[in-house]
Parts: sequence; structure tokens; C-alpha cells
Amino acid sequence: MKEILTLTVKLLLITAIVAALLGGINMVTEPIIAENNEATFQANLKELLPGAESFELDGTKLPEPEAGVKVNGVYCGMAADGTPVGYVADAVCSEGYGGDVVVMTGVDTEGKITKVKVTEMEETPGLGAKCQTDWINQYTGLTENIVVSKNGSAGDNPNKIDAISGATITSKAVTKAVNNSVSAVIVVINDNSGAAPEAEAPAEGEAVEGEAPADAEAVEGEAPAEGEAVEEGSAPEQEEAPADETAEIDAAETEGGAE
Amino acid sequence: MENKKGYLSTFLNGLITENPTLVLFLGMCPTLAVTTGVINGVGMGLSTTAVLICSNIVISLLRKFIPDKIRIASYIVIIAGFVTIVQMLLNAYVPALSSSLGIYIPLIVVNCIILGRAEAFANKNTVGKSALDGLGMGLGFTCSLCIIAAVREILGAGTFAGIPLFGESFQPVSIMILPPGAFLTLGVLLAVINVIGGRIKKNKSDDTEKEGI
Amino acid sequence: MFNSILVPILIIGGMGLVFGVLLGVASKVFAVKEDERIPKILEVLPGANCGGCGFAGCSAYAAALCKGGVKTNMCPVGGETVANQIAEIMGVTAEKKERMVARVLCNGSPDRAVQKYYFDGPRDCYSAHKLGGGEKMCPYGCLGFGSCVKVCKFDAISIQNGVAYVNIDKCVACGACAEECPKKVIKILPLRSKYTINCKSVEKGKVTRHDCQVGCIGCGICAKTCPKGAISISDNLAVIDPAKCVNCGLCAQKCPQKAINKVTPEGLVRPEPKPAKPKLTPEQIEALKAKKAAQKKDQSQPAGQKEKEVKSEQVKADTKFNDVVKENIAKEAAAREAGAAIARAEKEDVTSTQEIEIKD
Amino acid sequence: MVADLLIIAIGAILINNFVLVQFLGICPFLGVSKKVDTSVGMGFAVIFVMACASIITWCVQYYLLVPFHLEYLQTIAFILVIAVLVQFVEMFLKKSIPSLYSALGVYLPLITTNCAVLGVAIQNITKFTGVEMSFVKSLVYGVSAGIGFTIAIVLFAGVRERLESSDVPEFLKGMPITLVTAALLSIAFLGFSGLSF
Repeated sequence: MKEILTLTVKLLLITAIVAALLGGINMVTEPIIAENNEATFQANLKELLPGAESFELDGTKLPEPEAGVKVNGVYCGMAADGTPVGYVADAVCSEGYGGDVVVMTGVDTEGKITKVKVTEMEETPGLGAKCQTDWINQYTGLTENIVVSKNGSAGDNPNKIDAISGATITSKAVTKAVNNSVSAVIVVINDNSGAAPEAEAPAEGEAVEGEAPADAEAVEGEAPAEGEAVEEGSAPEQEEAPADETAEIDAAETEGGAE
Repeated sequence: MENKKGYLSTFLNGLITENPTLVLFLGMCPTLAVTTGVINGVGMGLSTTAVLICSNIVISLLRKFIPDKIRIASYIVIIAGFVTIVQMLLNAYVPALSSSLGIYIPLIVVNCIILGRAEAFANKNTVGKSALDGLGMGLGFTCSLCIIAAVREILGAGTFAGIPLFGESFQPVSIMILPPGAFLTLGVLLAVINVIGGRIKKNKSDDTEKEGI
Repeated sequence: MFNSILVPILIIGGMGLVFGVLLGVASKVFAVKEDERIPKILEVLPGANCGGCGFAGCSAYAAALCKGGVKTNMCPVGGETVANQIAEIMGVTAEKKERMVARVLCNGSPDRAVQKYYFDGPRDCYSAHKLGGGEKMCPYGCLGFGSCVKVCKFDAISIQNGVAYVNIDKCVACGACAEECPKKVIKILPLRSKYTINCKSVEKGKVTRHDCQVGCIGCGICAKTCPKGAISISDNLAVIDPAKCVNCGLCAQKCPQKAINKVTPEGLVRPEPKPAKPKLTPEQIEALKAKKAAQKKDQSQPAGQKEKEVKSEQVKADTKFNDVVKENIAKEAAAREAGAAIARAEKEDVTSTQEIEIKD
Repeated sequence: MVADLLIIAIGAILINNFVLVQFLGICPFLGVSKKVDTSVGMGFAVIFVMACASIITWCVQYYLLVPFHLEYLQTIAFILVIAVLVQFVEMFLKKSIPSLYSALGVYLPLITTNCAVLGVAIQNITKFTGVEMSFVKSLVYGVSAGIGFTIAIVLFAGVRERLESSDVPEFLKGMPITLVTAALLSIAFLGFSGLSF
């Protein structure tokens, strides 16, 4: 019996000390990490919409994305005087060769792609990793449902891009993410231009089923308490652990809002 | 086995005679997986070295304190602690490297070298020697990682640490970047070492024969 | 600030606590109650798990020993010394055991045995054995691909000049090689009898003589010359009975095929190699031709006269044979005294070696 | 629902096999695969450990870590669970199946450092952002990853046993020829990567 006691006490001691150490260091580094991610995210947004200065999340109901893709959010980019210059959609496709591919797509008000950027991916260097080179600029100027043409298979359809040789899986994943982002932005554009002014948006914001509540898109207008509840209350079955930094930023934003 | 080797020989032992990757065949998972680029290789090697040195020191400090029954569990907790610290620091201060090393940082925890050296060496020797052994093993691991990564990157992508070496006409051997290339590169490397090792042994034995007559 | 350190401590510490208790309880519940003598015996046993004692490895033998009813000297590897030590641990008297050794019953190296074909498959006796019984003309002989070498844990068997050879000092008679050999050409024999007939072919003399220069043709000379009558011939193959053999070496000298060899740790000591048939010089060929021509002339004479001549030839041959036999018998008698003298000498040193064994 | 499970299972066993494509669990893969029967024993032990590990780590993640925002403790919590689990399996095997225990010998603690087991635990959480991971799915993923590991190691052990008796040039003997064979096996498994449905 005594031996069990010494065993447990020693193991407890070691784990407790290590946990305390980690807790401490995390406390120091977490804000820095959040800042870094925030900074890179803002830089990306600006890069995709050169004209826009400030960005805010647009909460209109996003269409149901295809399987394997998740559109985290659509940000409305506004110039200094507040006129909307375009939108940036941030989407994740989990069908990349090495796993997730996070793509941010800048779309102007007419629904044309201004720029596309792959912010995070684990594709094989030398092959899939080529999607971050200037190959990505093919998307500029295209619109919805872009087709991936393998060595000229899509014929004369203007809305096509050539796949990276030897990395069709990656090219398909990026295109899928871009397509879903553009269709989401177009829904937002029709919704904002056609629909009534801002006030209605929060009403729709409630029924955010498409996305997992884990990202808790607490729309600007919503009462902070609810945002809190949505986050805490979400029982594990529905919730997914936010896989990438962008999701944490949303959480960070809502907390900012909440305090 | 309380080996009485001096400090320098412990260090060199890790680097050459008992190189973890090429002789002991430890730490195969990151060796094969990360060596698609030299930068990844170096980053992985150095972060593993850092974790290896810290964990060796702490484990050799605690070697009397930890009972045998929970030996593995407590070593793993210490190593995991250090890895998470490295992960956090990398995320905070060197985000570029941490994004490229991706899933491989948590896998440093189960890198057989660290637990292997902890059990085989650290819990039997003094702190000083364990630290040096950690350094030797870490650098040995980093060197072998770089060699393999260089071979694979030059053949597979025609670049060295991102700098394109050959002109446009070069058609990279993309198999070298894919998993089979890793096995192949390591296999051929070991074969080359056998040949060189064999020759050295033969020269040595020729000399001894000459002396023997 | 406070809760972001306290919470991890609580969670991870809590997990540490739960797992500590789990491990502690498990080590109690799953404690394998071991007889305390087993670890001691395991230290004494060589631990090669060779199975020579008939159990599945040393730990199984140790467990059986502790249960009792098992002799303490069954470990062939350890031999006397281990048997005594186990006896001390068990507190039982150890019985004396005669040392056994594996012996390869074939000496047909490629230069002596005729080969049917050249086998280029995997270097493994089984693969060769499956392909038409191996590359040697003689289907009983050792194939020399070293399956036995691979299986021997004590590095006691090696391939010398294409044939497996057992090093007496290292061999512990665990029987692994005998089991592994597809030709079953390896036998476990007491070390005491130094001479063995290195052949297993039960073919007729004529066939064996064609297949292999050193195969036993079952002529029975060794059986006749053996002073102790230790050798018996069963279906064209001579077999030495180790109990009766006194290692006088007479049979080895007498054997026309040189199939019987003395075994020493370094290698087979073969009596001086059989003199190869002398090459006929040209003059001898002429002489033979002339003789044959003369014979042909004789045949042209009437049959009767020829028969008489043939009979006289026969008589001359018989008398010559009798002289040779008489000579042999005389030589044998002399050899027998010498054999007896050697036997007496052998007995003293054999008994003396046994004393040494018991003493140490 | 069953279709999802099937996709996950086939994906883990064939498409991105843990050993030959993702390079997780190479140390025991190269070490234990000298004989087929020890590899089978090792394979089953790994399946058992992976199944339990993926269940427990899933619960730890969603009931302990996420509600308290301790995602950064994920690595340490998972590895603690796996280490204790392997120690538990070691004691259990020693008591009930001593023959398997003696056959596996040194390789049981090596399962703790087996990157595949921790890899499964981490991937259960991070990899499937698209597909919503439930308890059953993570169990299926763990078991199929184990099966993928076992298939790879048993196949490899069969080839290595044949290698023992084949005529290998001197400098390639031992580890180099094993690695080259592993490369060929890995090329074979790459064939499956085209299999996406």
C-alpha cells in the first residue's frame, strides 16, 4: 500500500510542476501569439484588397459549403470613407494532399476575384507547395465555379486554371476553397445590396447552422452575453477544436467585443 | 553501465561512433519525414537538440528520485513539457519556422532518440556527461538530417535550401521528395557508409597484419 | 492570471494522480507471483533459449525445475557446471552426464563428390533440397548451403570446403542443426567415440563409388578388422556403435574408400588420401596394346586348349589371392596386439579424464 | 454514417498508411519486423493500444481540454495517457499472456515512443476539420490506423525473412537492404493514393 502512495505522490508532483511551468509560459506567450496571428491576418486582408483600409466581419447567412470545405467568414473591406471596396473570404479545404489548405480570396463588389492567397498548408515541398508561388495569380479576374484543367483539358472555358504538374490534388483543393469563397461572397453581395439595411442582419445571424458554433460568429449587433453562452454552452458533440489560427482570431475578436 | 569515458569522447561518441540515425537507427520518423528540405532539416535538428539537452539534464538530476515503476511515464512527461515549451516559444517568436515544421514539433516527444538516450544514458550518468551526450547526439542527428535533406532536395526539387541550382531545363526526380525517396536515400547512404567503413576496417586490419608478422 | 496556472495544474496533476493510483493498483493486482528460485536459476542458465533441454527456452526449464520432477542436468549447453549449480539452488544431488556432440555424416566435398547440376537459387539447403534432392549426385550427402550454420546459436558448425563440419569444443548438442538439416545428415553422438563413418549412403557399392570418392560402399572390411566388433554393416552402410568403440583407428586405416575419419576440434583428420590412379605413361599403353593383340591371337586357337589355359590362369590367380589373405591375417594379428596395447593405454587416459571431470 | 466510417477506414489503412506514407512508427517497423510471428504480435499490440489511446485521448480532449481552453496542453496530456496505457498493457500481458510478453520483450515500451500512436491521437483531433469527428469515428480511425500498421509490418517481415536466405551483396547486408525494400513497399502503397472516392 505504501508503495502505491509514493508512486502516486511522485507522479503527481512531477506532472503538477510541469503543468505549472507550462501554464506560466503559456500565459506569457499566448497574447504574443494572438498578436502575431492578428497582425498577419490583417496584412493578408490588406494585401488581397489593396483599396480597403478597415475590415469588419459580415454576418449574412453563408450558403451550405461543399463537403470537405468550410468558409470561416466573409470580411467586408471598406475604404477610408466607408464605401465597401470588396470582400475577403477565408476558407479551409481539408482535401489537400498533406491535410488542410487555408485559402483567403479577395473579391471585388462585382464578384470578380482580385487576389487569392494560400495562408497555410502542409503540402509536399517542391510539388504541392508550388501553390504559393505565382501559380496562384491565375485566379485573378475569374469568377464563380472555376474549372481545373489538366494540360488543356477544359478547352476554351475562360473560367479555368491549369493544375500544378504533379500536384492535381492540391490544385483541386485550392480551387474548391476559392469556388466556395466566391459563391459565399456573391451571396453576401446580393444579400447586402438587395436586402434591407444593417438592422436585419443580426436576425439572420442567429441561425448560423452551416458553421460549427465553435467559431461563434457573434455578429456585431448581438448581445455579448449570448456570444459568451454560445461559446461556453456548446457541448462537445457539435464543437470542433478550431484547427487553425484564423478561428482563434474570431474567438479573440468576440472576447474583445464581450469585455 | 556507468561508463567512465571522458567528456570529449562522450560528445564525439554521439556525433560519429554512435550517431543516432546512421548507427543506432533511432529517430527514424522525423528523419524520413522532415528531410524534404534542408531548412526543415536544420530547424528540426536544432529544436530536437535543444529538447534533448534540457531533458537529459533534468532526467539525470532526477534519476534517484523517480521510482522504477513510473520511470517511462515521468520521463515522457518531462520531455513533453520541454517540447510544448519549445513549441510555444517557436510560435511566439519564430512563426515562420513553426509553420513549416507543422506536425513534426509534437512528434519530437516520441522521437525515439530522446527517450532512448534518457533511458540508456541520462538515468545512469552525471548531469555534465548527460548534457554533453545530449549535445553530441543532437548535433549528430542534425548532421545526418542535413545530409539526407540535401540529397533529397537537390535531386527532388533541384534547389538547395530554396536556392535553385540548375537551370529551367532540370527535370526534378520528384520520387525523392515522396516517401519512398526517403527510404531510398537513407538506404543508399548506409550502404555507402558500409563500403567506406569496410575499407577503413580493411586498411586497419592490413596494418595490424603487417605489424603481426 | 491566477486561474490560467491553477487550471492546468489541477487538470494535468489530477490526471497524474489518477494514473499513479491506476499504475500502483495494477502493479499489485497484476503482480505475477514468481517462485523466488526462478530468477536465481535463470542467472545460472546460459539463457540461449536453444531448447536443448526439451523445454521452450530457459525460463520454461527453470519453471519446470521449480515445480520439481525434472532432472537438474538437462541443460546440454551448461553441462556439468550448470547442473551442479542448479542442484545447489534446488538442494538436490546432481547426476553425472556423458557429454554428447553433433557429427556430420558426410565428407563429400565438391572435389570428391560428383555434382548433377550447379544450383543458383537462394543459399539455403531447403531450397536446394527441393530441387531434385540437391546438386550432388549422391542424394544422402550434405549440400553445404549452411542452413545448419544459420540455426546454430553457438557458432559451432561451419561450412568447410563445401561440407558442414562441427567444432567439438563449441558444440553443446542442442540438436538444432540436426533438426534443421533437410538431408538429416547430422547425428548427435557421444564425444568419447572419436571415429565416425562420414557417410549415410545406403546405395550399393557400385553406385556409391560412382557418386563419391569417399562414400562407404559397405564392403565390410572395417567390420572384420575392428578388434572390438563395434562396427556392423546394415544395408550397404557401416555403422560404429559408440559404446563398444575404443578409438583404436584400425578401421580408418583399413577402409579402402577412406570414409572413416578421426574427429578433432580443428577438422577431420583423414588417413593419408587415397592414392589417385597413376596416369598411364605412353610406353605402358603400348605394352597393354601388345598384350591385347597377343590375347586376340590366342582366341583364334581351338576352344578346348584355350579353356585349359584359362583354368591354369585361374589357379595361379587363386594361389596369389590366398597368399595375400595369409599376409593380411598375419598383418592383422600384429595389428591386433598393437590395437590391444593402444586400447590398454587408451583405457588409462580415458579413466583419468573421467576422474578429472568429476573432480572439477 | 457508415460511408463516412468506410472512407476514414480505407483512408487510414491504404491511402495514407501510417508507416509507409506518413512515416509514423518507423522505429518498431524496422526493428521488430525480423520475424513474421513477432511482427503479428507487435501489430495486434499496436492495434489494441491505438484503439484505447484514440478513445481516451478523444474524451480527454473534448471533456477536459476544450472546455477549459487548454488546447496547448494537448501534447502532454495525450502522451501521458499513452505512456500509462502502455505500462498497463505491459503488466496485463506479463500476467495473462507471458509467451506474447516474452516475444515482444523490449518493443512494448517502444510502443510508448511509437510516433504512430501519438500521431493517431493528434490527428484524431486536428486532421479532420472537414468531417465532423465523433467518438465512433475517432475509434474507427484508431483501429484502422493500427490495422494499416500491422499490414505494413507483417508484409515487410515476410519480405525480410525471404531476404535472409537470398544472395545480398556484402555492403548492402543488414539495414541498407531493409531500407531499400521498404522503399519499394512504399512505392507500392503510393499506388493507393490515387484511390480517392
